[in-house]
Amino acid sequence: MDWSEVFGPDALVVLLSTSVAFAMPTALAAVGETVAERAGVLNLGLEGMLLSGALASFLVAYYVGSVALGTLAGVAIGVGLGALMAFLSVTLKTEQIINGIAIVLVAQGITIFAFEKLFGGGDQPTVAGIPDIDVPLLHSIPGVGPVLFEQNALFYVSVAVALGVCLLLFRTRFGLSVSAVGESPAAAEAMAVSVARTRWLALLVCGGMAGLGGAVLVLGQLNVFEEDVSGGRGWIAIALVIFGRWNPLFVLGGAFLFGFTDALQIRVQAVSGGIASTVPTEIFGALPYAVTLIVMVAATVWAGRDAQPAALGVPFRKEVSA
Amino acid sequence: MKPSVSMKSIAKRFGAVQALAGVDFDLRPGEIHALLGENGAGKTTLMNTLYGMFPPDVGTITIDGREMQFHSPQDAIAEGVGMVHQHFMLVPTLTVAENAVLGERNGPLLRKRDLATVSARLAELADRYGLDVDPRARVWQLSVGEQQRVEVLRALYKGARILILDEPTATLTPLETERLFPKLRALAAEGASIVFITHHLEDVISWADRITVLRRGERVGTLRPSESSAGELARMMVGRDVRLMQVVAGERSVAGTREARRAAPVLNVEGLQSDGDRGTPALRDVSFSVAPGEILAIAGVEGNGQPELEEVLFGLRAPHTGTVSLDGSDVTGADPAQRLRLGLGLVPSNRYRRGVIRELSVAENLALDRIGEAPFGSELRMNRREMVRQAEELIRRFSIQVSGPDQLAGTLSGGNAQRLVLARVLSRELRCLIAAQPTRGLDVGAIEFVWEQLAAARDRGLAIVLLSTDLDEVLSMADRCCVIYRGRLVAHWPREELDRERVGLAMGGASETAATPSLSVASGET
Amino acid sequence: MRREKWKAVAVCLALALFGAGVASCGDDDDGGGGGQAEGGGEKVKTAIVLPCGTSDPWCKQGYDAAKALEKQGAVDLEITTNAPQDTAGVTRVLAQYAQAGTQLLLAHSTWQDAAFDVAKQFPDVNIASYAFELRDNVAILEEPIYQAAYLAGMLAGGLTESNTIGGSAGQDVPLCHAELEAFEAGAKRTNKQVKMIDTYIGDWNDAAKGKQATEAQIDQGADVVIACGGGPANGMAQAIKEANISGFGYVGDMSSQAPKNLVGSVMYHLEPYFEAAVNDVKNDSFRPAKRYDFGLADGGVSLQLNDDYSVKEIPADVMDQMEQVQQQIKSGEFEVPYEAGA
Amino acid sequence: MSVSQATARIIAPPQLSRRLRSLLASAGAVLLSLVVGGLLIVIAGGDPVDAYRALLDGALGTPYGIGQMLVLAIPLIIIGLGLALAFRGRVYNIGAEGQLFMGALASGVVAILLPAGFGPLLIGAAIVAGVLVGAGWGAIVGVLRARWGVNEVITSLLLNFVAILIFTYIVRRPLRAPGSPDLQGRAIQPEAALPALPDLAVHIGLFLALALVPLAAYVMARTPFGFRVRMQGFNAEAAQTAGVRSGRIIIGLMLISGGLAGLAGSLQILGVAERLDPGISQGYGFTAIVVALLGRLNAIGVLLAALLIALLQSGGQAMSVIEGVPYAIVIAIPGVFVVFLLIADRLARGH
Repeated sequence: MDWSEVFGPDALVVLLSTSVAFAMPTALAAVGETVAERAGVLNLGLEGMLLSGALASFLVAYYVGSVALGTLAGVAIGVGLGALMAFLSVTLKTEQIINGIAIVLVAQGITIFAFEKLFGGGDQPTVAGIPDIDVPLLHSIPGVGPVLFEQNALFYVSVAVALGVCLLLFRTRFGLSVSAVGESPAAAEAMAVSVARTRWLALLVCGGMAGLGGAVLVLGQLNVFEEDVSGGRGWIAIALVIFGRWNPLFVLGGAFLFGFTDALQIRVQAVSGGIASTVPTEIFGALPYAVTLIVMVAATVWAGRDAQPAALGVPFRKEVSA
Repeated sequence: MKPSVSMKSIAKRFGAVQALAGVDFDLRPGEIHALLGENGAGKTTLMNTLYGMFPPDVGTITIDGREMQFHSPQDAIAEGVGMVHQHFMLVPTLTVAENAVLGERNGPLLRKRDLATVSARLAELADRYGLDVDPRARVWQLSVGEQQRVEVLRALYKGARILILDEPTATLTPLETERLFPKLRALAAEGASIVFITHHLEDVISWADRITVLRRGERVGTLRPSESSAGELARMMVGRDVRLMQVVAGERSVAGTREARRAAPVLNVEGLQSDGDRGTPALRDVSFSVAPGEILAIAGVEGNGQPELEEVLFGLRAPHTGTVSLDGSDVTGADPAQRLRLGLGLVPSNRYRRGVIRELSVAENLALDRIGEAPFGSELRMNRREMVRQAEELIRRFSIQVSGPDQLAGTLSGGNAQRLVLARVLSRELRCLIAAQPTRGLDVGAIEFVWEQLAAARDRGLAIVLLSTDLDEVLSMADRCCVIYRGRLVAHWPREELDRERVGLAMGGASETAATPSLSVASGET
Repeated sequence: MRREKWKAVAVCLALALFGAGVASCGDDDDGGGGGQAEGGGEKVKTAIVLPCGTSDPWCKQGYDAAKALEKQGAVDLEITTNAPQDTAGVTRVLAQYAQAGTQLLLAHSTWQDAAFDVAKQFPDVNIASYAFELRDNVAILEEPIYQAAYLAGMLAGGLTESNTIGGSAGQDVPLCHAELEAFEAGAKRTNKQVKMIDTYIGDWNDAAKGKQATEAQIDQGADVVIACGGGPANGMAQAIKEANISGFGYVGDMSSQAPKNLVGSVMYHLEPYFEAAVNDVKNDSFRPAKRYDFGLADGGVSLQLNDDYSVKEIPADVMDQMEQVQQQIKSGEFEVPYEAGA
Repeated sequence: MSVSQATARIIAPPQLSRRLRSLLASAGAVLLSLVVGGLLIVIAGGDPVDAYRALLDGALGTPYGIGQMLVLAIPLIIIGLGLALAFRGRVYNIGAEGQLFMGALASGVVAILLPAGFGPLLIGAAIVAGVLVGAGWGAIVGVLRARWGVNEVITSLLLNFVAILIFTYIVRRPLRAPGSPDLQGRAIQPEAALPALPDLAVHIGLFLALALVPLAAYVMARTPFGFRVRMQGFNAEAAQTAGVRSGRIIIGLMLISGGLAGLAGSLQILGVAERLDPGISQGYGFTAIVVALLGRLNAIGVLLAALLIALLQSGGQAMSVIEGVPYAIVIAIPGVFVVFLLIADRLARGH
């Protein structure tokens, strides 16, 4: 096959722009998870939050006809599930890993139920897509332009939000409190930083991000909803946080690397209709997971766990004793 | 003179424990006030209520004549109360400046230049009170003394006029202590009111303007150093005449010690090098050996490598270089399981993290390191009946205060938990014992018990390595004594040559060996 | 005090959440039809079991066909949607119906093992499913959609300007493989230089991947595409809408999803299948069970054109050619090659 | 007194024993979940009472119905036991689904390719292969965690995707069922098929599953291994100090839970599908997590929980058939279960 079809300048631009776009939902969820984990809570409910966000945003966009409101709805339901996670993990202090799994199970059941209930028997419902907007000037920058500045509005919103969260972590007092409660809760508490409050907020942010991810997936890309539309993106996002050593910027990078391999495998198939028939398609399918797995393992093996928040996964109990 | 703080009949109960039973306490502007008492006397609890960590059940707190209702430290801080906790409340991964602004409420943003201003302010305070620290340094890079200065600095930065220090000298070298108090005095001279919690009589007598003594949650009295003596204070603290600790070890004949030294060493340590948790060098070329029937004390101040040494000796941390050998066989690579089998025992420094499992019963905890071995059954079946039987015996022998073998270990007091650990460790066939901070946080009664047990074990011919930050403990238990400073063994004396002055100085790095160039290089690294 | 407040808030949020899940389930007619029709005389007690929701094209076709029969009064119908995907689960569902005295079970997926199992347990029941072996009371449903795909391909050949067409499928299984091969063959018939790009995304549901696949093909110059499988088809529809190129819907009429861009849909009509099965049951001619195979000739599959299609004019000659071939297929002069793949 | 403590008093008066309290908690959780389920049923336009009745006699009405329930319960019991043990040691194996598929693949390959004529030996060989491969797949995760502290939740999870892709390839290409229009692998040799009990129509794997329950109970409660696992779970550092080799424990737990998942997979192949078929599981590996938790990480509990979930799901299908209530409700309930269980549990224990 002709690799220039994949990595040639023009091809590469297209390849990149699609991978950036398709990685966005995962990226948003991953950045959200980074906030939660830096605050010391491992949120495995991400997949469920993504899925619920997708459905909620789709429903509102479908019935109200407003992408903006739809997006908000997606965020809202995400925040709601974030609250549930916080209630279980922070207020009740139950095993975080288990809480997360429970949330995923609930979300999957409810979404299938609701969707079938509402649209069963009718045509596959769709919502209007949103047009790409070329950012004046910027989009004409060769290479970068087409990749980053010829996307739809939700994409720009997502980028803004994702970067916003990075700033939230690095340039605000809240961000400082987050690292503090994730690193040594007792010290934070002694300095009048409420561990419970900070972790609650972190989880609300996390849920909101995942919900937004769902909205972007459905409203920004597919314009249709179907059961299990999130397709494991939430799980990947969690892996990406470790992959990115709990640094939101690295995590973003990781998300786009994942998106890239995914786009790449589909593209390589397309370019060489031939390969697909000889090489099993499953190998392409496995590529993104394999890459994530390997890089994640490598990251842990080399960097060790020192980047990991010391109190990750540990519920905080105030020491009340003499 | 009108008191800046006055606390009236403060009472606080935790579950079954009445931590404070109506304590009065007042603090005057410009004074240094010592709060003296045994562990569990309620000193810290009293100050925590003043710092707003939790409200008292009963009683009133007035500051500058106004009555206060503190719901959180934030409220207290707002009223100019600052507290330096014994276990520093600093976030190791953050910088000094970041730790200072933590919990501040002015505005959501925290830009680089905000931090710059903070750093400037801190620097200014620092050289005003001679508390030199670099505001941009990350806390985990700082020595214990520096971290304490950061705590004080932070309190001042937050505008503290009333400064509480919890056991400030517990983790300091004698030198650092010498430096600390003049600085406090300077603060007081500027009108700050200072409380320091301690159970070290020397500090009290040499530095306090007034002393309040607590015992079992009640105030025994408040007096001036001039009006009292160490003996009297001790009696007030303990409520009876304190037996002089030296006796315990002193009972042993010097002859016995010499004969012990002639025997072949059980534990041999050669040139250990190891890193701490943060990857910084913690042990530098540590070598020593211990013979049967002797206690080798390795004295040192926190942050100089004792925990790392403890872990390396027991196989919980791998050294870069160097060897550990037990009865001549090299065990450097062996894991705790193998070392246990070879007769090495450990009394861990953190008894709740490594010593007991709170969720398991006392009986189970007593058998923890012999699960699957006779007499507790085989790898296929545990013999719980035997477990309970032996537990009952050990509970009797080590007089552990429990309702029964089934009680959960998590419910034991510090003293009882330590008795449990000793009971478990000493009830197996041992060749060598590593006792790390065996009496940390225990009250006098428990301390005596632990020391007697160790001495008895030594007299039975056990080789013991005692890692301790407590000078009294070292002086009364050691047959031989080394001092570990910045990860190096810097001094070494037989019992006959031990004296408080020397050891104290060496612990602070000021011994004759401490002046060697190699060490100044070392200090450069940390 | 503050802790309680937090708990209260938390509880509310948690409840609100369930509320949301529940409320979003609106209030229209209940998905499954209840079997109210009391002992419908000569009506055949029939049940259809669907692997997906009835908004999914594949399931909708089965659902509509069964509903149609019910309207005619031929059957007394029960419906299960979103049936479990595991063999054991399907077996349970089928067994439930068999137990309830259902005469005809329309198992609308590749459920041979479950069907055989139930057929053995309940000898009286008649089952039709996408099996590949016959049992006395298990009939085979064929899906010769590739025949319609061939016709679609012919139009594609005429429509493409880049001489590049694309097909994306969930898995490289005979059903899809045959469809894509026929599409390509058809295209080659009207346009010798046509080059076809196949992509197998390895997932039946992931529309995002489906869309990505089609977009990748578009970047390779494809300007007419087709898909196989719910996810791929939905993704494809969105992709062609955005790139404003042409494509063909799969199994059901998907024109509502991309009204301007769908040339048409390769349709799969189950009425003849179900009708035949029902009648066989009625006249006790179901056994020994047979292979129900209704191709283009018998109205089992068709190419349904979309009147709103407006990307470009379909060349008249190509259209004629297509219609001729359609006739030849119906009359049996011509047989569309069936390429099941490796 | 806080809200939760107040509720705790009501749910489980403090004087009750811990065991009884947690039992009550489970019961309460189950009840609450059924209420939520009922709510959904009403929304779906059904009558909860009738629906639940339909559910019950759908699952228990006939021998065959009971049999079908048990068929679902078997893998849940087997995997659930393994996960319960692993979770006790705080080894969170979320990869049971993948391990199940790898085990299934292995025993499927054996049962298809081995020459005929071995009779029952073939069954034995197939099962052993399934267990070994499942265990091996799990061990990858164990080693990564034990040796380098790589978070096992993520690795086991990602390996699910990979395992299923491998399975898909095998049934799509080398071992595809001739003539099948879809993803279906070849049928196993008749003699490799597990015999089934008359009229219940349950394959004899049932006895294996039931036999494993007391065995697991014994391992957990009576053996040093089980005890060390608990030590590890409660306080890994103290366990290590007391001579527990945490690495071995972690790998051991992954081997066991993986092996059991593999066993479940091979029983699905030999007893249910009787061919290499992706339909051997629909998230059993995840449902088993619920089973393990609902069963309080205790063998008998797992048995009961597995039966409960099986009852719910098989009955749920009956419900959807008889009452026309969407089956999706049944998918939602297990998750709701766990949420309520967590809450009720914590309240029962109080703070």
